[in-house]
Amino acid sequence: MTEVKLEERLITCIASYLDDCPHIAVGVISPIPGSAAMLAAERQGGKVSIIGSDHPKYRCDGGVELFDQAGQGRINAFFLSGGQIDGQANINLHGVGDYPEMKVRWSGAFGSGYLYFLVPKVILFRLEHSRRVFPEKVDFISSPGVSEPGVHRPGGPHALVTNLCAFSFDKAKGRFRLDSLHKGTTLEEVQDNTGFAFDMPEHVPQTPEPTDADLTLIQSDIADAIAGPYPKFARQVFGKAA
Amino acid sequence: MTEVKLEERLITCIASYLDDCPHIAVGVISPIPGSAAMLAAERQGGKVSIIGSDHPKYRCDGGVELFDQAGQGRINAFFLSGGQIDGQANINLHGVGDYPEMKVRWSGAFGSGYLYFLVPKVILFRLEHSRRVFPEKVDFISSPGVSEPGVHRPGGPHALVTNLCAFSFDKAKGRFRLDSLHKGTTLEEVQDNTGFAFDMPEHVPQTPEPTDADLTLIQSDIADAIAGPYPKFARQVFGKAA
Amino acid sequence: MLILDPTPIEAHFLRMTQYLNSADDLAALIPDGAQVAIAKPPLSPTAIAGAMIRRGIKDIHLITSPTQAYVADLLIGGGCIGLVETSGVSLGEIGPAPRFVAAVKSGALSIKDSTCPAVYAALQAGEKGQPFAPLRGLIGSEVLANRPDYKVIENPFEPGDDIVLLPAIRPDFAIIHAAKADRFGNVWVGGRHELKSLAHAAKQTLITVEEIVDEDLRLDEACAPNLISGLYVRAVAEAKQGAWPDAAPGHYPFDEDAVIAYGAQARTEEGFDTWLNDHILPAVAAE
Amino acid sequence: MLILDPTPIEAHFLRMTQYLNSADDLAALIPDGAQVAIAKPPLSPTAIAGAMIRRGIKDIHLITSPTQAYVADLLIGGGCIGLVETSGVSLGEIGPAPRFVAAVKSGALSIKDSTCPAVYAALQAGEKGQPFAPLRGLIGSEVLANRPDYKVIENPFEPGDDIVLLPAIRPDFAIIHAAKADRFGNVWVGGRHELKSLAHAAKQTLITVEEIVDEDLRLDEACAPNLISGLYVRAVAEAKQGAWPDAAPGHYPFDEDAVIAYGAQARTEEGFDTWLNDHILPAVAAE
Repeated sequence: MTEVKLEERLITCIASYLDDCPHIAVGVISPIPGSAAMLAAERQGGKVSIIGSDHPKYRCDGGVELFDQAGQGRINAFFLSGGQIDGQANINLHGVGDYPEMKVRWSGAFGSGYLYFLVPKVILFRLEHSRRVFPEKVDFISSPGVSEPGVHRPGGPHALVTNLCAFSFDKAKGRFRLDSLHKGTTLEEVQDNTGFAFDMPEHVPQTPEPTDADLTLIQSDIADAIAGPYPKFARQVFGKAA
Repeated sequence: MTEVKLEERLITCIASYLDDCPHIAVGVISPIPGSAAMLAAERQGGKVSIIGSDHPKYRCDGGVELFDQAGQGRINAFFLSGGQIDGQANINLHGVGDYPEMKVRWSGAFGSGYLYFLVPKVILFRLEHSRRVFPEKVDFISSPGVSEPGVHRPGGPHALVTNLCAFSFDKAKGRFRLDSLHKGTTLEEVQDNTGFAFDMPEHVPQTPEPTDADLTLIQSDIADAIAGPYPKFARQVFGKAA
Repeated sequence: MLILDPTPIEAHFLRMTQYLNSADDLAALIPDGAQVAIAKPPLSPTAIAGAMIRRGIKDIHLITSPTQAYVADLLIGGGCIGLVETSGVSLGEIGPAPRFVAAVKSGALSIKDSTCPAVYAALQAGEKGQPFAPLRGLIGSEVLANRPDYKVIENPFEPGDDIVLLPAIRPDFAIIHAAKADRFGNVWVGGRHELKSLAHAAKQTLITVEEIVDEDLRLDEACAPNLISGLYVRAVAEAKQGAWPDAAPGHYPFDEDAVIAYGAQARTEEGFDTWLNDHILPAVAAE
Repeated sequence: MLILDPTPIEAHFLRMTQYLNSADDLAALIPDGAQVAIAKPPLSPTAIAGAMIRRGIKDIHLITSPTQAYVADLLIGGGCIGLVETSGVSLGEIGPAPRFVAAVKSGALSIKDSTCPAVYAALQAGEKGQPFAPLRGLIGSEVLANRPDYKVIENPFEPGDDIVLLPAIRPDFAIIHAAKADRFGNVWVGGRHELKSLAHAAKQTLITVEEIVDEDLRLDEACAPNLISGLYVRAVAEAKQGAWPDAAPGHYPFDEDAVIAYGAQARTEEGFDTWLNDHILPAVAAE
């Protein structure tokens, strides 16, 4: 058996947070979450929609449908990221420094200002686990992690998966809890590179490695499927042509 | 030249109120207004949309588009009728007696509760000119003829054409003004059969008879065109098959 | 060949589209008292309506998007409807809708009168998952005066400018007849975009079609932009002539003679019962 | 052969769709200071954007529906844009949009940040001619805190429930690139339903297409449900490769290499100017 790739480990880790999600939506530049959504859907049955995909099986009915579905309660899970993500799961997609003439300016909120409120299980995903990315407090709240009582918010953060580890989010406490460390990561490494305080169990387990069945699925069906919407990723990680 | 039919007279009379209307919309059970719209459009150039038509040239893009166009200000004229129409141009499409368990119940408002407010030139049309149809006050205001200052109302009643005569509507005064009597109608006949007071010029002219050019158009191009959306009417009035 | 080609067992497990045998199987999913929305002709869901009558469903809150004709009258005459929310019910050129008129006059049927774009806008608000939609017009009408559920607010963007807010409509069920469905729950509606909004707004959608086709309609570029996706469709059944006497464009035209006959016959309760016996109730025996 | 087949002279008289020779002719219709809306890729209106730069249009209020990439960055770098209203501008997988980032940081470009469904909902309110649209979400974000034009009201249907109201967007111009138009002003947009909403919301729409076809697209049942009607379209011009380097599905794919090159080159103003000289300004000479 060849060595498990980080991407494969992340795919199965994210998929483990997607139980009971018959409809999972994915942004177009998220190949690892996209693969995880496909893996979860393959295990459970279910549908994956990919924003901006022109693949007949994953595409949405125009640009608006996916947001409408979120409003209807028909999307169970979605993925977001952030230039910064803080300990209350506030995400910053706008930049560093004082708004609007920021020192560093990022792209903007995209759909987060809505989907983070409406989709029950939002998985936050970031491949750079550092204090720069995970500060105590974001510079700009593109979308808040928790809302005041009374704010209509059926959705919100469910987990945060990084290159080092996986957290779940406790909405009542408004805090992350460290669930598992990816193979090769130490607790100290996570603590050193995280700018916010988080909860953890007495013993932090290792993130389960992908099973052989998962790896087979990922390397065959999912690699084939991902080559449509994410050709670059499929090429680089699985050596697949579109 | 054969005798001018009442329908032809009404078609040219209504068309005379449709100057400068590049887009005229028509409900599906209004063949005389529909023909008038086509005549006006043929004279001036312009577009006719017919609610519920499946004719590629007249149909709307689904059921919603026409109402959206009215909201956008993209419809210049529309036609309404009423079981009752009163002197302030209030229309009643709901019935006679006390709402909701009315003595006589009609169909309901259809689009009038919106289009009467939004379309600049609404032509009211009714083939039964009687005190029953034109009372001083309607039993139920399905849609009002005039609105309080401050109510957003770019549209409203422009004219009322009946089997006897044609009125225009003075929005400032909130009153009809008798414009012309159709051939063979007397002023007394109109006065006897109208339950509301109205203004009139010192001398009420006769409604202009259709010109030969109008009649030729009506009996050829328009009769052909009308046979699509209004087969029954085209059959009965022009002897045309769909 | 991933997730989107589920086996029937997977589809069932997922609450994805079920394929049932008949309109009666669809009607069996609708409980008494449900909010049920139907669109105007053509493509009225006549087959399901007949099955609802056969089943004796009661106290339905019927929403017409935005008006209706024969099918609403049939459901009302058939005793299924407690409340109708509509912008108009009539048989069009043919005349009044006799059972609707009789039931409103007698008070047997409660009514919420509206106007077409208000029904559309409220369904579109439901489709978006928003709680309400603003709509121009209506102010000063007795339609508005009789809709305490419609609110008038001052436009927050323009002082002194009043505007109506309509509460969103999210029907328990949309029932729809369409030309064709595939085996993945996708139903083609052509240019009837409002049928998509209806299905999107509804919690569940039940659909009869003239034909179930084998190819995946999402792969047909001419059909793909005009589908109700299987995600919204709880169940589909084939029902040929399922819109009769209303038209199913491309399959059959409006049967004007039938509706003229209905309009005359249904003027009396007895005549209506005869119509039911002749046209609606036999379908059970035929199974 | 009635009204809907106007001669060119009638069409002009009617202010119906004009057929112009080039994207430059379209850009000539846009005055400085206009509100201009463009959709996200694919089918970005690159040819018109290039013509706007060649013409030296200034102070445009650019609205992206709901996000943008290369074309917005190009217009910003080209000096056309005074204010951008957007849910996001980036080159996607390729990286940041360099001229956008530089112009926001320097304060040369004013920005109204939003979130995708808010832009869509505000355009749909414009399409319906309603003054505003409600939208869930946003509360507690600094996006909302920086949009004084967004209002928060208490939902009149549910005490204590706050909700955002977005003012409707009715751009002066929508500029769109599409695969094909007919000679009656109808433009086929396939499943890009939001392009219809954009054209409906805009006061005027200017369109480039890969191809102008002779048949009336309203008569083609596969195309008819997915047209922007000529009623909304002020002018059309053919512009082959008019979306390049973005994709025009069915005609050409996304030119990833070109956008990678652009992303690298446009990091400096000089590099951007070279890009303009190489790819945008020559079109004038070519005429």
